[in-house]
Amino acid sequence: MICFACSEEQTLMKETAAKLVQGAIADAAHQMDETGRIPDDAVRKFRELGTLLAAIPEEYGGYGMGNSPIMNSIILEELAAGDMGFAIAATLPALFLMPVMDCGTDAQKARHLADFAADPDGACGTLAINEPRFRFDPYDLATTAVRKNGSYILNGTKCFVPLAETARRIMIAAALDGTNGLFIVDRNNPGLTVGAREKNLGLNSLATHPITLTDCEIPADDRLGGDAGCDYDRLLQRTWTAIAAIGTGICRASYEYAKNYAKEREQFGEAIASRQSIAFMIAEMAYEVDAMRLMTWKAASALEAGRDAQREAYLARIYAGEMAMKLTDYGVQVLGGHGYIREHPVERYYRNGRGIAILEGMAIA
Amino acid sequence: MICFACSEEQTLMKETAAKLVQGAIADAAHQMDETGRIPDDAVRKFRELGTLLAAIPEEYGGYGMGNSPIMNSIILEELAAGDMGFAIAATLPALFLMPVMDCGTDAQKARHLADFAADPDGACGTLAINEPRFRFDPYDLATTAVRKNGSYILNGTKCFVPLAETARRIMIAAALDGTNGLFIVDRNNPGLTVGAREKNLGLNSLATHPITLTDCEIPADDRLGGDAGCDYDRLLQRTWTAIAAIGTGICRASYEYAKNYAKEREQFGEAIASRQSIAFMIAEMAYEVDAMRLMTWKAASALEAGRDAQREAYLARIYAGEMAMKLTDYGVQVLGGHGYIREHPVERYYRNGRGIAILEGMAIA
Amino acid sequence: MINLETPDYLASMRSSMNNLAAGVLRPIARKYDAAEHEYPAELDMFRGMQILGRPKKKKADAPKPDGGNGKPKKGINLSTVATIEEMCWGDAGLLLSIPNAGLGNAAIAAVATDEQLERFGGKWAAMAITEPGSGSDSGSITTTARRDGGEWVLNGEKIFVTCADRCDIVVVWATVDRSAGKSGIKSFIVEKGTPGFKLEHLEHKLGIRASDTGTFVLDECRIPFDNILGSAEVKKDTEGFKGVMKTFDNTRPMVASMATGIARASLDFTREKLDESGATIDYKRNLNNVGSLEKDFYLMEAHLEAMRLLVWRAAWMADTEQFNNVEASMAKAKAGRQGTLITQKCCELLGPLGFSKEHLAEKWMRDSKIMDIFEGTGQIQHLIIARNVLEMSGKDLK
Amino acid sequence: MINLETPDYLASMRSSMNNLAAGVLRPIARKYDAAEHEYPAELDMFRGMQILGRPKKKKADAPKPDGGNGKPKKGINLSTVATIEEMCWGDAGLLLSIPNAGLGNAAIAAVATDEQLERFGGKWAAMAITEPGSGSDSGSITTTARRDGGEWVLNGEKIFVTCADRCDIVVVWATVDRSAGKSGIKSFIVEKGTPGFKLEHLEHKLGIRASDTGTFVLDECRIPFDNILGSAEVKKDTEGFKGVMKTFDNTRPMVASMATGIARASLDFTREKLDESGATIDYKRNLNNVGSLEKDFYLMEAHLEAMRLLVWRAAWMADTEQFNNVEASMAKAKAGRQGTLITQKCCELLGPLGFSKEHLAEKWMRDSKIMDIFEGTGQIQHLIIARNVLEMSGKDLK
Repeated sequence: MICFACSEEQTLMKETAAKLVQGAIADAAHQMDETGRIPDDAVRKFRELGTLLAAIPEEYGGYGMGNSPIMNSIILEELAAGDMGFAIAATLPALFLMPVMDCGTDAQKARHLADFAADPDGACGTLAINEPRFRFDPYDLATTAVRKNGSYILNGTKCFVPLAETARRIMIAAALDGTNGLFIVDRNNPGLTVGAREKNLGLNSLATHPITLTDCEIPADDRLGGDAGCDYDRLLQRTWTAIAAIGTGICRASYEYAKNYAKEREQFGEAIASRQSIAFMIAEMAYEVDAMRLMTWKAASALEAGRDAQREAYLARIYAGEMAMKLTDYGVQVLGGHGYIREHPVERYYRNGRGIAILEGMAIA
Repeated sequence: MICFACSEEQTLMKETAAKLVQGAIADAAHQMDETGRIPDDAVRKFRELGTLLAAIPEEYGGYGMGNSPIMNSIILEELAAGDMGFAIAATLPALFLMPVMDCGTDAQKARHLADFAADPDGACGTLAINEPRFRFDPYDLATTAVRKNGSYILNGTKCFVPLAETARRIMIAAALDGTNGLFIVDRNNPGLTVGAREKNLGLNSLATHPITLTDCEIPADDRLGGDAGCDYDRLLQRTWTAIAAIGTGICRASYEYAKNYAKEREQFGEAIASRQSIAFMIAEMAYEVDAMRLMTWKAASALEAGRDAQREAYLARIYAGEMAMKLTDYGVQVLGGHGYIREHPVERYYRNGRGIAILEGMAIA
Repeated sequence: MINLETPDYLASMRSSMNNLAAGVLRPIARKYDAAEHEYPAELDMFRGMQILGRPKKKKADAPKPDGGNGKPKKGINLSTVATIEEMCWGDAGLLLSIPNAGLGNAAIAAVATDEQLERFGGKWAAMAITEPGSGSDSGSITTTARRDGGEWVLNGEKIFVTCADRCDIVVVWATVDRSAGKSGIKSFIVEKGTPGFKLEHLEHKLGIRASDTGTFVLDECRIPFDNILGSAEVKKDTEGFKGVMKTFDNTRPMVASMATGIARASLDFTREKLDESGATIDYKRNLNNVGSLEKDFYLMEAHLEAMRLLVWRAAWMADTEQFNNVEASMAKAKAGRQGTLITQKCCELLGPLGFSKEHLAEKWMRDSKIMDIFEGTGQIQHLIIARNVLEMSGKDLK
Repeated sequence: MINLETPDYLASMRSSMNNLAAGVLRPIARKYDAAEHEYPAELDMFRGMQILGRPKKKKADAPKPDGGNGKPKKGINLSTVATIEEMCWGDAGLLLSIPNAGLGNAAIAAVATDEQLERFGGKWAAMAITEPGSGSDSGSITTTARRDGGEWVLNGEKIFVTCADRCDIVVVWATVDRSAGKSGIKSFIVEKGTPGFKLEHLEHKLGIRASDTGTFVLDECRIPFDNILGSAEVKKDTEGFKGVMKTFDNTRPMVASMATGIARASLDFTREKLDESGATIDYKRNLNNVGSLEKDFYLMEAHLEAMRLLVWRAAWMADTEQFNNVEASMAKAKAGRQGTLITQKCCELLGPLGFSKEHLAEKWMRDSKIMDIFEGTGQIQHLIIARNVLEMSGKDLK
């Protein structure tokens, strides 16, 4: 039956994630952004919750409790309300493993899922979708894969690949014969070069790298899903839903900070919130954050039901992109000059928020 | 030298037009909208100012004082502040004659300009550009002209043709061999059918008609500019500038009515203008109306200097389209429930304002 | 547990309501837009239908609103807003003209005594709140009700009364004690034909022209004492007034759903034209790589989805007995404004087809605009939301 | 007579300023964005240039602002805003770091005595107005100046001081009589190194990082009596304060022009990418028939044109001795807001190129945001405009 409220289990996980963020991230987020480092400890604490292991089937060493895009969305919102980079880093192995779980051949599942289950803290894999060019579109990839006997030869350039430097494997999105596929490349494949850490507008706590593929040859078995290929649509649906969840988290954080500031900050002898121009921005933030969350949950509900979520995930994602631009800007504007100073987190939300409309495939729901 | 203020002559004409509107139109505009009739008297009063005759060269019976797109813009804004339909009806002969003046062959000028100069109150011509279809574009006309010996054969459908029923001649925009041309068709050409008066969202005071051209044959001499054709770009630049001027007039009228209403109307014991949500709408209307006017004048200045105004006129026109949507909506919103009632003119401005983005070639600057 | 999948029962209800709207309302939408104020006789077929989930007869006969078990009837608010969306996809002005489904009927159903239900339950009841000097400020009502023996004597003027001409009775808000402020405000049932009760004129409106909106003047209008709805007592606190206002927690999502239905009609028509022109709407390509029409379409559809979800949440909260005052205003604020933006953007995208009365797009734009105005303007909704989330009083945040 | 054609002298000035910006500022824009607070030594070349139309030495030597005939020098405000647009097309943070061109210098040039010009004319002067508790509310200043014999004793804290580290002197706003309200507010020149005058810290900012913004603390800071700018007398009316505020009628169009320059940089880069990708920008086709990127581009360019025209009008009015208080706020309100929208929309349209520091688009978005905030936020500008056009007092419209 239709329901707009969390179950006890969902509430519990939401609160756990919120508590973790409150403890390990909230106060450190500014420092993380300035230094470009996420404390290992914080990531480990999240991994200890075992959300990913829980989703992995028992036969591959997981708890076999099934995967819940809704739960993933709830968690991502909470983590992103702390720091977007942290949200991505903490949930990263899923970015590589979930596609394997969704579409991998039995052999791929046996290998990669079991690898992870055996060493959940070890370096795992990451996903490379974005390409550094104008008019980039995940449905119009310039990176190509060509079949050559028992191999695929990959060529192209990727960017914004999270933690590429330390990943053991990288899942590469590439065009193949007019369709799109995913290809698993070992980090030390000689045809793959990981470039120096990128400098970006936002997402500064997270190390992202460009990748170059030069006649990069991989065994045909490392095409995700084997010869049948993978469900690329569904992968994008899941990443779009995740981006929408992250956007919701960032906007919520900006909204809450601005709301509290507006109540406490006085000008002309009254709280600035007593002015409609400020109050109405707060009101709009309030309902648009809710709308973003509902759009995310709508897409996640479709995914959870096993339905095709193309429409819902796309709409959630473009809505989140538009609103993240608008609302995090409001957050800065409510604070005025103080919003322009990096010590106030609305500044970080503003920069990170701009990534929601631009970045692809940085998390998965 | 650059100058943002009217000269004495411009001020005088502006005030004359404003006074005429105040006297003959302002109070009658609602009735005109409801009944669909513009008093002949009001149109005659405007025509008596002789603005069009003044622009026609002496050799064709005019006063030879030259044409001023800036002055035309000033006048159109004032007339449209009274009623958009009136602004079009009052300046209508120009829509037919200005292209003749700009691009006509000597024979065409001699015939049409002199005809008008001899009988300035008589039925003259009108212009047919719009076509009743999705994705209509004046640069992508579906109406076609084909040369056949000493004739052109026209085929197609036009809509929103002002006063087509009473016009003696209709200037038709049609595609010809990959370019666009204008063709003068007699009202009683057997290949031309003027349909019943249209029912439209706005512009209700003005009679507009659809036109059907079925193998409509005209002498080759009736192609505007003869075999050389006309400067279609410049024609559109001039009509775009005019539409921008009309949009400015409508928005200014909506702004002024809303402003006065907000000062006078009390709620919760205070003028509603004392609330920022209302006051900020008024402020935005104030500077956007000014911006619309400056954009219009910028395009008109380029036209007046004889420069190509493609960029300026296009920008003025799309800006006016966007702002007419936004500002006339604000006008209704400031009045709340009262803005929804047709007795308040903001309702009419709202409907007419929607035409600014949609309609092509209804006036000329 | 979060689940936003549309339940089957709701999907099939939406589908049948859409058929009804397409078959009955859509075909006569233009006719009654042109014939302003004329009663749409075709709507008589709805007279016996409980289309908006409101009990139409006296309480004893009515289906229990509480399902008999003390809990509200399952999903009645959600079903209602879903129905409203479909009906307004058909035509909003006509939905507002459905017999015996006026706001006054809702008020009567909510608080009338059995005796009052007996007398008025079968009648078409309008609601008269707004006054020339009040607007969105319901607390500043100046129409007075003076007690005189076994009668109330009403004096004042009421504007913007929906169904003013067609209704049988009007629920009139008046104050019995101006010094008591909001607590003094009560509602009274006035029957058409009562001496001193005059329908002054009907309004000519931008849109929803099928709906008759009028002004009433009450001049020493005498009605029986029993025609008061609720208690005649003036309480010190404003609980009574809050109770009256609470009606709006239910009606705001309804109006928001009307906006959603109209906007969807506009979008559906635009989609149709896009499809005909060979555009591909596949929810796949990056917004930077599609045509301008497609981008606008996608963004509008996203906003439409947001509108509907906010509406459904507010309705679901009412169905699950949660206080939804803020969420109702959120739905109304978002849908009212966005409905206006979507319907007017569609006219722009449709070009000549959006300006001609040959098509309904221009009408949807006119109809939609009222949704950001009545039952509290967008500005009022933002105030309600801001005061709530900021925890500020009406005095601190005016 | 209306004529909005750009005069030749202005066109050629724009062109040479653009060359300067492209040759000198643009190449080091990223360097000083990364090296926050580091002084851009390359800007020393501007030390002798009168780049913003301000006299830099004592009055007698300076070019007459009135051209010697009692009328203002022709077009100096217009030339200044046009120059600023070009320089900010190069880099806004660097423009704000040009030596001896601080807001304080403008204030000194406007009201200093010859003796003060002699002492301070050649120095780099910052301006200190805002306090932790004041923001856009200049009238509520709490920093005090107490007279003690031949000295003033200043106490208080000043934030958001541009060029805080690099300047030689600071023009500090303080009140000599809090009970006198706005009339009590005066400005004082405080030299770096004065005991009790301490640069507390520099801010880390979202954008314009090349510009050093800092906080000063004044603790029993003693300065000579003659360091007051203007009269020490506290007048009953607020004319004195209005005079101080009038500085902003000139600076608001300047800030608006900064926003215009940055937005144009973003648009030019986007245009370049559009051209490379084969798009046609010919200002001809109906917006419904172009790609989504092209439509967004056209609309942004229209808004950019509107920004510039509002700025130029305000400057032209100043040049022709017209009171331009409202028009200055209109330019600032429009350009501040729209500059933010354009630069962030460009990032969105540029996709990955708009998020990477490989390109300047992301920087322009960060830089632009301050233009809607400093010298009065967009909200304050709307208030000023609304009060003026509605003819309402600050009391009636807060």
